[in-house]
Amino acid sequence: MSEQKPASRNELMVVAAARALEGKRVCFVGVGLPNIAVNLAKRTVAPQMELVYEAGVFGANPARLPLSIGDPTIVTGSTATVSMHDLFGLYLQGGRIDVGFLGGAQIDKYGNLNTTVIGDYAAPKTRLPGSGGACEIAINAKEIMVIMRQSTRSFVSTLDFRTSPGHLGGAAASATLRREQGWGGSGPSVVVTDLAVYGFNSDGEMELRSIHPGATLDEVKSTIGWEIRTPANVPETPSPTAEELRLIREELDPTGAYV
Amino acid sequence: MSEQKPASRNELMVVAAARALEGKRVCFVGVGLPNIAVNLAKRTVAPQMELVYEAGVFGANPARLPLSIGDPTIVTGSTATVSMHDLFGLYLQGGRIDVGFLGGAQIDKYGNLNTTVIGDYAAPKTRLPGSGGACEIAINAKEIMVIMRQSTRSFVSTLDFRTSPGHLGGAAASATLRREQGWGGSGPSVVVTDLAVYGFNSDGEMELRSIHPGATLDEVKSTIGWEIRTPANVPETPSPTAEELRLIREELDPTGAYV
Amino acid sequence: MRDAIAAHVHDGDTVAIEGFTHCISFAAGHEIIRQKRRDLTLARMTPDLVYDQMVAAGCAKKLIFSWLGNPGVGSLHAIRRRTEPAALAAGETLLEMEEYSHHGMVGRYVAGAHRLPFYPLRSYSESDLPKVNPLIRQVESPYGDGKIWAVPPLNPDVAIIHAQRADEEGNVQMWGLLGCQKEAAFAAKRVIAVVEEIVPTSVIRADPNRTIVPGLIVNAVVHEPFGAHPSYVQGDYDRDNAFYREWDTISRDPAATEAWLKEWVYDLPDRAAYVAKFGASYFKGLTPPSAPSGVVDYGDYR
Amino acid sequence: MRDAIAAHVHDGDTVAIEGFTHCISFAAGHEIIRQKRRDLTLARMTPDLVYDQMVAAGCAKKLIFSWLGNPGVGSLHAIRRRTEPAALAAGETLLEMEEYSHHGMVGRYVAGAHRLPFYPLRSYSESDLPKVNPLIRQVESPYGDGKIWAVPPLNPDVAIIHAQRADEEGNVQMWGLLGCQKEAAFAAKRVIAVVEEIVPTSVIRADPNRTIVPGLIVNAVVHEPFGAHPSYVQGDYDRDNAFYREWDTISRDPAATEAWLKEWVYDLPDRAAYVAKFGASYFKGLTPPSAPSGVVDYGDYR
Repeated sequence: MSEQKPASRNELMVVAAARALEGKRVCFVGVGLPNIAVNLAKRTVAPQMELVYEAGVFGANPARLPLSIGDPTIVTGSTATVSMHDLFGLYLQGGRIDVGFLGGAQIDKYGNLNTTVIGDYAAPKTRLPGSGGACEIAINAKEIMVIMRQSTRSFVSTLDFRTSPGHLGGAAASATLRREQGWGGSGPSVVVTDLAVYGFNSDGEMELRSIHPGATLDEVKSTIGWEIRTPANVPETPSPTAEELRLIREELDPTGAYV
Repeated sequence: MSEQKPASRNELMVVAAARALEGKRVCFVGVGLPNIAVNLAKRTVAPQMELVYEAGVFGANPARLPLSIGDPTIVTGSTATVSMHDLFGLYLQGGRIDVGFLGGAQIDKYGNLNTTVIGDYAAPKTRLPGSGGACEIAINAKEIMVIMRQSTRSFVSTLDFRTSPGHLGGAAASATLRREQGWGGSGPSVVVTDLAVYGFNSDGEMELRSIHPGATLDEVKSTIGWEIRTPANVPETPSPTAEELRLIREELDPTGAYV
Repeated sequence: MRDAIAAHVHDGDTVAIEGFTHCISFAAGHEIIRQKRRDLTLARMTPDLVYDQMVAAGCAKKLIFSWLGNPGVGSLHAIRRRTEPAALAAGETLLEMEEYSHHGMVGRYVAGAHRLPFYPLRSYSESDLPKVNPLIRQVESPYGDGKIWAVPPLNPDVAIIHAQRADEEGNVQMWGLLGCQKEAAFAAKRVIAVVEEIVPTSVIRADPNRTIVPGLIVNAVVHEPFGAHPSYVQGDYDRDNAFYREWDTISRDPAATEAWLKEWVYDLPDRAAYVAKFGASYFKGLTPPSAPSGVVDYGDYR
Repeated sequence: MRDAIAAHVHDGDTVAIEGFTHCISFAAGHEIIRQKRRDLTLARMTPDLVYDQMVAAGCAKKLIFSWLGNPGVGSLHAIRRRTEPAALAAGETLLEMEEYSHHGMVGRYVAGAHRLPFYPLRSYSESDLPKVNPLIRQVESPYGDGKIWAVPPLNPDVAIIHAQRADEEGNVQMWGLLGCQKEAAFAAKRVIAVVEEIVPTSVIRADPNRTIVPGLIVNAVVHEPFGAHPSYVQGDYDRDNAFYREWDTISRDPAATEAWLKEWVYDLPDRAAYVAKFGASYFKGLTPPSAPSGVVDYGDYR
C-alpha cells in the first residue's frame, strides 16, 4: 500500500462512530453520516451486526455504500424486506432495535435533538427535513448514538425545536418518564463529532470522553454552546487504522461525496 | 345425461342461496354451507364474483370444493393471499366486502345470529364454535346473507347468545346505531333455508319470500319459533336446473359429504 | 424438537401454536404432550385438532381463542367435554375460556407485537361477546367521533410456528395462508420455528420479501419434515382430511382418544417415528403436483 | 396516464404519490403538472423531487409529510422557498404544512385503510411535534395503563402508486421496498396504479403472496415503462443519482427550475417522449445485472 494521507476530521468522526458500535447486535441506520459509520462498523468491529434501514430492510448486506437509506442495494441480499408499517411497528416500537444511530442539526447538553427548523416553527429561518423516523427511534431504540459535526450553531444551550427527546432535562426525570410512559429505550449514550467523543454522566448530561488527534480542548470548548463537563485528563481518541481509512476511501466513499 | 334424481332439500337450499348472489361483486365466504353455495354461484350466476376467504385469500379460484375455508386450493391461483390482519383490517373493516355469507345455530326474527353456545354461556348445554369472523362480518360487510337449516331449535324467538348483530330490535334503531357507530354494513338482506327464502321488511323483520318446491306453508310456519310475516300469495322458489344439480353432485360435493 | 420444547415451554406458560388451518405444528403439540407439560394457557385463533389432543392429554387449563372447531368437519369433542358441565368427567374441571372474534385475536397479537396497550377495532357492537369477556372494552377516540372497541395485547410466553423453510439462523419464509404467524411470533417472548426444510442463507436472501420472521426473534429452529401433518403445508402436502374426519370419531370417546394418544404420541419417541409409522408412500399420496411461482428479479446493485 | 390523471385528479384534491425512495411515480407527477392542477394537498411520507417539482409548478397549497428532503443529497429548494418567509417570492404564499414522524404518517394511512378513527403509537412523547400539530393527540388506554399518542386517519382523494407489474384488472405486484403503498392505496378513495409491465393474470395468480394491491380498489392501470425515473424500480433500473444531485443545483434557482420544467415536462407530451429524449442507451446504463428470486411451489390442488 502506498503512503496514506492522514485522516481528515470527517474520517476521524466516522471511524470513532463506527468503533462505538463494537459488539452491537441490531442497529437502526439513519440517513447521512450514520449510514457511512454503520457500514464501516459492519466491515470492521461489528461484522455480525444486523443493519436495519427505516425504509423496511432488516439484515441488509449492501454491496456498495447506499446512496440513500432507500437504495436498492440494501434490499438485494437482505434477510427481510418488509413494509414500513412492520418496520416501525414490529421492529422499532416492538423493541427489537439495540442501537438507533441519529444525526441532527442541533443538540443540547442532555442529548435532545432538533432536525425540524432553525428559528420559529411557523416562520423558520431554515427549514430542515423534520423527524422522519428520528422521533420514534429516540423513544424506542434501546440506546441512541449521535453523529454530527460540532459548532456553536449545532451544540446549543437551547434547541429551536425538540424533534427527538434525549435525556430531557436530566437523567432522573427522563428515566422516570421513560419508564412510566413505556418508552422502549434509555436514551443517548454516545455522541461522536469531528472533534471528540462524548458520553453522558449519571445526571444525563453530556461529558467529554476523548479528543480526536489534532483537536484541542480549547477548540472543543469553544464550539459548544454550554460549559461542557470535562474530566481531569482527557484521553486522545485512538487513531484510525490504515485499513479503516482504506475502506472509507476506496470502498465506502470513493468519490469523497459524503466524508 | 341420464335421468337426474330430484333435488333434495339441502340442494334446494344451496341452489337458492347461490342464486341470491347473482350480480354480486365481492363475497366473503363463511365456513360450511356458505362455502358450497358461493362456489356454486361462482360457477353459475356470478362468474365475475370475487371470493374472499377469511383465511386471507382474495379472488380465490378453487379447482375443487374447498374442504375448509383454509384449504390450499383457495390459495393456488388466487389473486392475492394476505395476512389475516390485512384481510380483516383492509378488506373487511376497510369496507371492501359487498356480501358476507353466514351460517348459524340460532337466528331470531331480526336476523341476529348465535354461533356461540346453546344454554348459559358459563355452563353451556352445547358449546358451539364461537364467532370466528362472523361478528365483524355482520358489522362490516355491506350486506349479509344467511344460509341455515330451519327448525324450532334454530329459528328462535330469543337467542341464547347474540354472537353477530343483525337488525337488532328493528330496522329503525339498527340503522341509527349502525350509522352513528360507523358500522360498515346495513345488515341481513336474505335468509335461505332448506324450506324457504326470506327477506326483511322495512321494520327489519324477517318475511317469507318464497317456499321451495315440495315444502308447505304449514311446514314453514311450524318450524319457526315466532309468527313469521307472510305475504298473501307466497311464490314457489324456482326449481334447480339440471346443470346446477350436476355441478353440486359431480363437481362440488361428489361424495355428498356436505349437501 | 425435544430440546426446543424442553428449553422453551414450561408448565404454566401461555403457548400459541399458530397457523390458520395451514402450517399447524402438530409435531410441537405432540412433543408438549410427551413431555407432560401442565397448566398451559393455550392461545390460538382456531384451536383445532392439536389443541383438542393437548386438552385431552391434560396439558391445558385455559383457552384463548376465536373459533373452536374441527374445520370442515364439526366439533372438538375433547374440548367440549371440558366445556359443557353435563359432559365433564369425574374429577375434571371446566377449562377457563377467554373468547374473541378473529379480528379481535389478530388485534391482540398485533398489539402485543407492536408493544401497544390496546388494539382498536370495529367489532363487538351489540354482540354479547363483551358481556362475557370483560377484556373487550371501549376506547374514546381523541377526535370527537365517539367510542370504538379495543382488545388488550397478547404476549405469549412462547409462539410456535411452522413454515416451508428457514435458514440455520431462523430466518423463516412462508407462502400460502400467512394467518397471524408473524404477529404471534413478534408478540411472543420466545419463538420456536419449525420448518419442512433448512435452506442455505443465500436462498433466504435471494427473496427477502418472502421472509415473515427474522432469525433475530427466533430462539430455536427445528427441522421437522411433515411436522404439520395432518394439517398441510402449501406446495408440500395436502391436508389429510381423512384424519380430520377420523378424529371426529375418535375424540367422541375418551377411551379411544386415550388409545390414540398412546399409539401416536406417547409410544413414539419423535416426529420421525410418527412419519415412519405412516410410511413414505402415505405422504406421497398427499403430495400435490407442482404449481411454480415464477421468478422475479431483485437486481444486483454494486 | 393523460386519461387517468384527467379522470381521477381534480383541483383541490388530496393526492398521495407514495413510494419510499423506491417506485415514485414521477410520470404521474409530471402529468399533473402538465394538466395544471391547482390547490392540491400533497401527502407523502417523504416529499422528494417530484413534490418539489409540483410545488415549483404551482400545483400545491399544502403538504402533509414526515421527512422533507432530497434523499442522500440535501434540501428541496423549491419547497424551502415556499416555507421560509425570507425566501418567499413576491406574490407567493407560504405552503401549509402538516407534519408527522414516519411512524405517524404510516399510522395515518393505516387508520384510513382500516377505517379506524385513530391509530395509536408510542412516538411524540416530549417532542415538540404535538405542539405544532394539534392533530397529534393523546388517547387513554382502556386497560388502566395510561395515555398513548394517536394520529387521525388519512384518506387521500387519490393515491398513485408505481410498481413492477400488474395485470389488466389492476392486480399489482411489487418487490423490494414496499413503503406504505398498500396502506395508502387502501386508504384512498381512488387509486391509480402505474407499472413497468402489464402481465397476464396467470402471472399474478402464480404467486398470490406477491400481490400488494388488488384490482378491486384500482381505478386506473397505466403502463409506463421507466415511469419512476429518476427514482428506481427494484430489479428494473437504478436510481439516477446524477439527476438527484443535478436537481439540487437546478432547484436553487427559480429561473433554472422553470426552464427545467419547460424542457422536461411542459414541452413533452408524455412519459414516452421523456424516455425517448434520454434515449434507450441512457436507461441501459441504469439497468442492474440480474439477481433472481428463485421459485417457490404453491402446489396444484384439485
